[in-house]
Amino acid sequence: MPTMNIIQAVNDALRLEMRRDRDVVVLGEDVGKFGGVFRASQGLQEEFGKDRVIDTPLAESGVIGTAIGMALYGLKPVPEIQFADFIFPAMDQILSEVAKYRYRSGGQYTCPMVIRTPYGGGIRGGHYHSQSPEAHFIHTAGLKVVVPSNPHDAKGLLTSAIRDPDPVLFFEPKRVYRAAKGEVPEGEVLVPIGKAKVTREGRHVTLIAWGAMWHEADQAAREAAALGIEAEVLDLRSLQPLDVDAIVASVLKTGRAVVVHEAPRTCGFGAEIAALIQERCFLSLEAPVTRVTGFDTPFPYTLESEYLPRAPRILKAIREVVAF
Amino acid sequence: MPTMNIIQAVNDALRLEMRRDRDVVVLGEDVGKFGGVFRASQGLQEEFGKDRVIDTPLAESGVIGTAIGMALYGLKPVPEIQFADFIFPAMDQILSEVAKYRYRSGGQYTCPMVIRTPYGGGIRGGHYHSQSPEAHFIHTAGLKVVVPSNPHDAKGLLTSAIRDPDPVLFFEPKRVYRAAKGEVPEGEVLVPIGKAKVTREGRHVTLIAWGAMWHEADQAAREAAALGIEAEVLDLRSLQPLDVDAIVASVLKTGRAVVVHEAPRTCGFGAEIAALIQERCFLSLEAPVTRVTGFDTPFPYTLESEYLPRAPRILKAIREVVAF
Amino acid sequence: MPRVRDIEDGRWEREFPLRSVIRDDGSADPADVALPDDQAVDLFRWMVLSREVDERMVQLQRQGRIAFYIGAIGEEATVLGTVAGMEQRDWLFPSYREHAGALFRGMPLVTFVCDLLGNAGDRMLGHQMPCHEAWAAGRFVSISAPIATQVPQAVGAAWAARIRGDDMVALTWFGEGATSANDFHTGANFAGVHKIPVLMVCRNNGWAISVPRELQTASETIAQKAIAYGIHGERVDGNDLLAVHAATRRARARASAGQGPTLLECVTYRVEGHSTSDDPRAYRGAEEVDAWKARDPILRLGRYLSWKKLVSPEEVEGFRVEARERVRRAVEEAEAFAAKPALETLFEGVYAEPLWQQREQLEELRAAVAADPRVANPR
Amino acid sequence: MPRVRDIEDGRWEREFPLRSVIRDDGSADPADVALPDDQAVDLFRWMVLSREVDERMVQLQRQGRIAFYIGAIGEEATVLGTVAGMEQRDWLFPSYREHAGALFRGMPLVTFVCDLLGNAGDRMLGHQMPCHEAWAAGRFVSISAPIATQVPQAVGAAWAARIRGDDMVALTWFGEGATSANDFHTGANFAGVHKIPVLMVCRNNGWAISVPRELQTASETIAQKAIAYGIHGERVDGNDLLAVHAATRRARARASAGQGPTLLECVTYRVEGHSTSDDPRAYRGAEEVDAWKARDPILRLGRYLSWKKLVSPEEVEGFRVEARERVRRAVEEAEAFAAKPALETLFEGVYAEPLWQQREQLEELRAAVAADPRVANPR
Ligand SMILES: Cc1ncc(C[n+]2csc(CCOP(=O)(O)OP(=O)(O)O)c2C)c(N)n1
Ligand SMILES: Cc1ncc(C[n+]2csc(CCOP(=O)(O)OP(=O)(O)O)c2C)c(N)n1
Ligand SMILES: [Mg+2]
Ligand SMILES: [Mg+2]
Repeated sequence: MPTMNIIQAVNDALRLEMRRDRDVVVLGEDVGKFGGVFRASQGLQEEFGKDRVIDTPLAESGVIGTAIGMALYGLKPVPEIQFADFIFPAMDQILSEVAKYRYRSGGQYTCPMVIRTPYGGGIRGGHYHSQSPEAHFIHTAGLKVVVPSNPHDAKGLLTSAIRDPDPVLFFEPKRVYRAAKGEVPEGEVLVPIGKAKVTREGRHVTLIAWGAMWHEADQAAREAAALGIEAEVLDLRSLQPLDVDAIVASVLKTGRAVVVHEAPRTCGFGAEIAALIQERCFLSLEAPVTRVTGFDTPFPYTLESEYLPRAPRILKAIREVVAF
Repeated sequence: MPTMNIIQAVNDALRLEMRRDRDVVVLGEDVGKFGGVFRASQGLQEEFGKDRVIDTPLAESGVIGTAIGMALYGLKPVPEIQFADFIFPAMDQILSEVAKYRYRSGGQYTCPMVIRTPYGGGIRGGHYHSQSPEAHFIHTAGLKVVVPSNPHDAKGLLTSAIRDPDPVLFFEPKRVYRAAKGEVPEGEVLVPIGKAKVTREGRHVTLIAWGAMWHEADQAAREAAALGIEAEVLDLRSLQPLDVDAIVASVLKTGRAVVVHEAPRTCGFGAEIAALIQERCFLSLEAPVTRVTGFDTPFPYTLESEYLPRAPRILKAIREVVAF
Repeated sequence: MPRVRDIEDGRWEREFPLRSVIRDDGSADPADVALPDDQAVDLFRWMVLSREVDERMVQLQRQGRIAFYIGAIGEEATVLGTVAGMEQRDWLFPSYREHAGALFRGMPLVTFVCDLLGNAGDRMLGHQMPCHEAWAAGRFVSISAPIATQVPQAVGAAWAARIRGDDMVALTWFGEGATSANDFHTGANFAGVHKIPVLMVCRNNGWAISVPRELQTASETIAQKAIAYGIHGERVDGNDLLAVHAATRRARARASAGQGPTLLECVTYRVEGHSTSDDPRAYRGAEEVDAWKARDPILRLGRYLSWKKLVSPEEVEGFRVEARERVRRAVEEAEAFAAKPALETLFEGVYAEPLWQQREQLEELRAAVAADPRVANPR
Repeated sequence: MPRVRDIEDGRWEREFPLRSVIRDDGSADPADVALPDDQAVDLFRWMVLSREVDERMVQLQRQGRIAFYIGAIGEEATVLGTVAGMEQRDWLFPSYREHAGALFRGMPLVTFVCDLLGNAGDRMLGHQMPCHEAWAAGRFVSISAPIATQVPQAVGAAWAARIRGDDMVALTWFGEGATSANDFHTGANFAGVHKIPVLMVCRNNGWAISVPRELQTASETIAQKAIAYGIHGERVDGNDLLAVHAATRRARARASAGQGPTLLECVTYRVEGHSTSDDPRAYRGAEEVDAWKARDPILRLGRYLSWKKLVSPEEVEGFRVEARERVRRAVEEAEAFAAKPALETLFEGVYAEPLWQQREQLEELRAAVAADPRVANPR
């Protein structure tokens, strides 16, 4: 089985789906000849031509707006937003249009697409190349939100997303784009959307994370193990739909939960997870659900190590939760 | 003391602040000659002229974008977004620019402004004239978010917002724009931003609401009283900054909390409040914090009574929480 | 026709002359007329129906039987001239006044009225407010409220068709106010770069709610905005059905031949308030409105038809009676449906299949309705 | 100069002729020259400094001493010609290549380098990535990454000045890629309607990262986009400092006299990669780059200065040495600061005063750092 990093896995999934389905098209800024600023679409224009791998003008609202029209007509567009931070010019098209087409037309029209975008910090990008805006989309009914943490899931989830009948926001953890390597089967890989993965079993506390922060949670769990604390680690993979059953099952067992995300704490997805857990596991909870997150500031530049909820802060939270 | 409705109170606050401070300007679609589609700026252009009450072209990003420039230069703009549902074309200017100017320039530049916008359902507006998008802005550090429920607070909070050194999103509950009437002092009224109001004392459960839904919570509390349940009702008024002390004080007393909002449940502000309460009142909680909210769908047209978290649904939640 | 303040002595008005076909007395130069007589009569009947629908629906709104209405009174030639100039296979991306386009493409009148009522017969399941219909069978795409979002979408659909090798030209309608919006800009720009077969029709009706056209843009014409995108622009008398239809045919032919998009400015007028929620007397005078009423597009085509002796005054009256009767029957049939769609429709169509939230929330709602019937009743 | 594919036989290139002043041999028609000799020499020195800064910072980035750099090599005449053509009181709304403008307006070089380092001397408190400086004392507004957001902001500032009765003209710079963005459109449109005293300078440098200008827009020139907004448009040789400066003066005078905004297209070229993160060899050939290198704006002004006998080759070399030394000293001084701003700066400036969250989170962070020093260290 070949070893890949996440970019290669994304590229592989795109290529295979484009070979399989003539309706799949890729569009965005710099995705064509250049193959994307992170090179995720490298080589695709050579193979599939300019009609199916399209360099667009510089306007995210146009990228998504035209992708909607393509999807309505029956193509399966996979638009790229160069950085998740630059998705806001397309916010109206995504929240008002993509999310609502099926609903507002009584099911007559629908515009499934996969909006791929690199997200997250840790690459010295400052606040316009580091943000994690997933909460906006999770809050918007009609959208699915998927975040892989490793190459295998990146390939399998992207493939599933492309075949999904609903629009999917596909956030790629750019901090581990190249660092996260692993074996990925050749040919079709499908990872179902909506299923979390228990990547480590434990009985003292449940760690809930996704994307780049899964790696930090995993690291913290290893360090906790050395202290005799057995942390169970969940890689959510899909934030909407959320695998609430997996979370509940784990927390009913451990009685404690720590949620980790990069986005600012207030109104981040961690709040929703905490709310759900206390609604569903109230009598089993031994400590408050604890959030280890980015702070309530714009994403900083120099102090990004301090800002990011990395393993040391997670470990501290684990210890406090277990000692509660 | 004159009796006013919320529109009149908003108009009054704008007029007084414009008289007091020559730097205050109002801009937006239809706000000038027409006085706004809800007539909140009626008569202002006559009094203050076209330079200070500006009919703009149809582009929310332009309304906010130019307001930023005005604010940078030293004016105090009060842009209106005609319906909160139409704020998304301005999302990039608000989230990437308004929220971050002070931070990103190390305090050299700042663009305080008050973005007024009618929000919420119950007026048969369907999903493009009924949404409650507050969570997006609460999640964005750098912005304040204020929602009055009555004419007095509308005047007092808007006045405070105009004098605030930070940008404020000012959501006006259009469902009770005219229905909520009350006495409002003439002349200056200031209600501090960041302070919730206990509008009803009780010891069995805390109801947390704001804007139009405060009226529903209040109604539910009255009905609960008839059943012998004493509900304490908090009108949050300011969502960011949140008066967490007031919430904690009440829940430590009652041991139970019900949060009400119109926005879809998932990742709504109710999630944040639930997360905070369980973090801070864990050992005092007698039941899970319960959310009575809009559902995870676009805002519907015909079934909006069913969709809105009105008194009957709140009452049901109160009874379940008390019986937990 | 009221002129906007010129910035360069009418230069652009000369570059983009306002084309018309029907003269004030109803006559026309035969060389300019491309529309066959039977189609002219047919489109006249459509215009009459459109007017009847609009007038009746405003009445129903005043009577409290529907909550809201927004129509196209005075703009019928622009709507029907364009839709009739396209091929049946072409997709239509409406703004919110082109209901006649949906009906022309086969949406039953009763279905349209059910949409206004949001009742159990509503094809949109009561999800959308009145006048936001969709009719996929007629390739009439779902209407949205946020201004101009449909423009890049139309470009995308036309692009997709070209990728697939289909001869399909997408048409999108929008107001002159919409040209200020972001999406007009990106739509036109994308279409220009990639020579997309799309027809962008601006209904320049002089007003965007209370904002007059000269506060919307300083460009002397809307058509000249085409220059910014390297695309073809044209200006036509939007109250002259023959002129609108001919311009549409030309633009469609250009697009279909690979010559790229057209921005077609139809100069017309919003004779009524913006919608039933609006009172235009607060911001504009009667003289302007009266001047435009005299230029009514139905009267205009009517004069042409009688000049050509294609219809008699009695026949015209007959069309009107017939239309009125059709509308009456449609309202009657529509009002016979239950007032509300079933409870579960509230959660239908959010996703292809409901997620666990929607399923749980439906159960929650059912329980709430069972516990207290007020849940399903507005106060 | 490479031409874009014309859509109408160069019609718009003729309407918006590419104005230049300095001929290839360095000579110029005295009638065209408005810039006093001493200023020409001064601006030449600024261009040399700008080039030295850019080259040195790219080196530092390659050495890992700064994380990122984006400069203006080849575009110095556009940046300095425009900023020098404005009044000191005018506000500048930069994109991200106009660092020479910040320096010209008095930002100390060492402060600029501290910003690149994000260290304890950084005026931006380490909040922004390199090359996103602000210098309020020089009315050089905070740089943002999202493309074109500064355009309506510049319009708003100029509008505010007019409301206050100040003679202030705002200038904003952006690339030709930015003309595709929403905010270019709204900014230009608002400015047109209200005749705002703003100068919109498009650095048309041929590329937006890997996207060539002809995939950005089908309009033959950028200047013609002015027509869509009813504003004045002009096209100038962006590598000719005298031409850029003269055009800026004209546009400023128009704006200040109440004649409204100008869209000034400066035709230039991005000689290097988009930024230090980019490798342009992946998408463009060397011939194009070489052709433009021969049109270097510094060489160009240098030829003029020597034609006019204003500087000798030795003096030019002296400017370079002097600039290099200034840069060297600035880097040395900047690197003497502590690598990181204090912990509490992380929470400064989110609001005028920290809310309880920021205060709590600072305490939380302090405790975490105390518990485990790795919190403050990247892996
Ligand atoms: C993004 C957005 N902003 C504001 C509105 C409110 N609004 C509805 S129609 C309208 C005016 C539209 O004018 P125009 O484009 O000229 O179309 P017309 O109504 O004249 O046909 C406005 C401001 C909206 N629907 N969407
Ligand atoms: C909204 C947004 N989308 C994408 C980007 C990524 N990006 C940064 S610069 C750039 C190209 C800009 O080209 P142009 O406007 O021509 O300016 P130039 O770099 O050539 O000076 C892109 C796409 C961004 N910064 N902001
Ligand atoms: Mg209009
Ligand atoms: Mg460029």
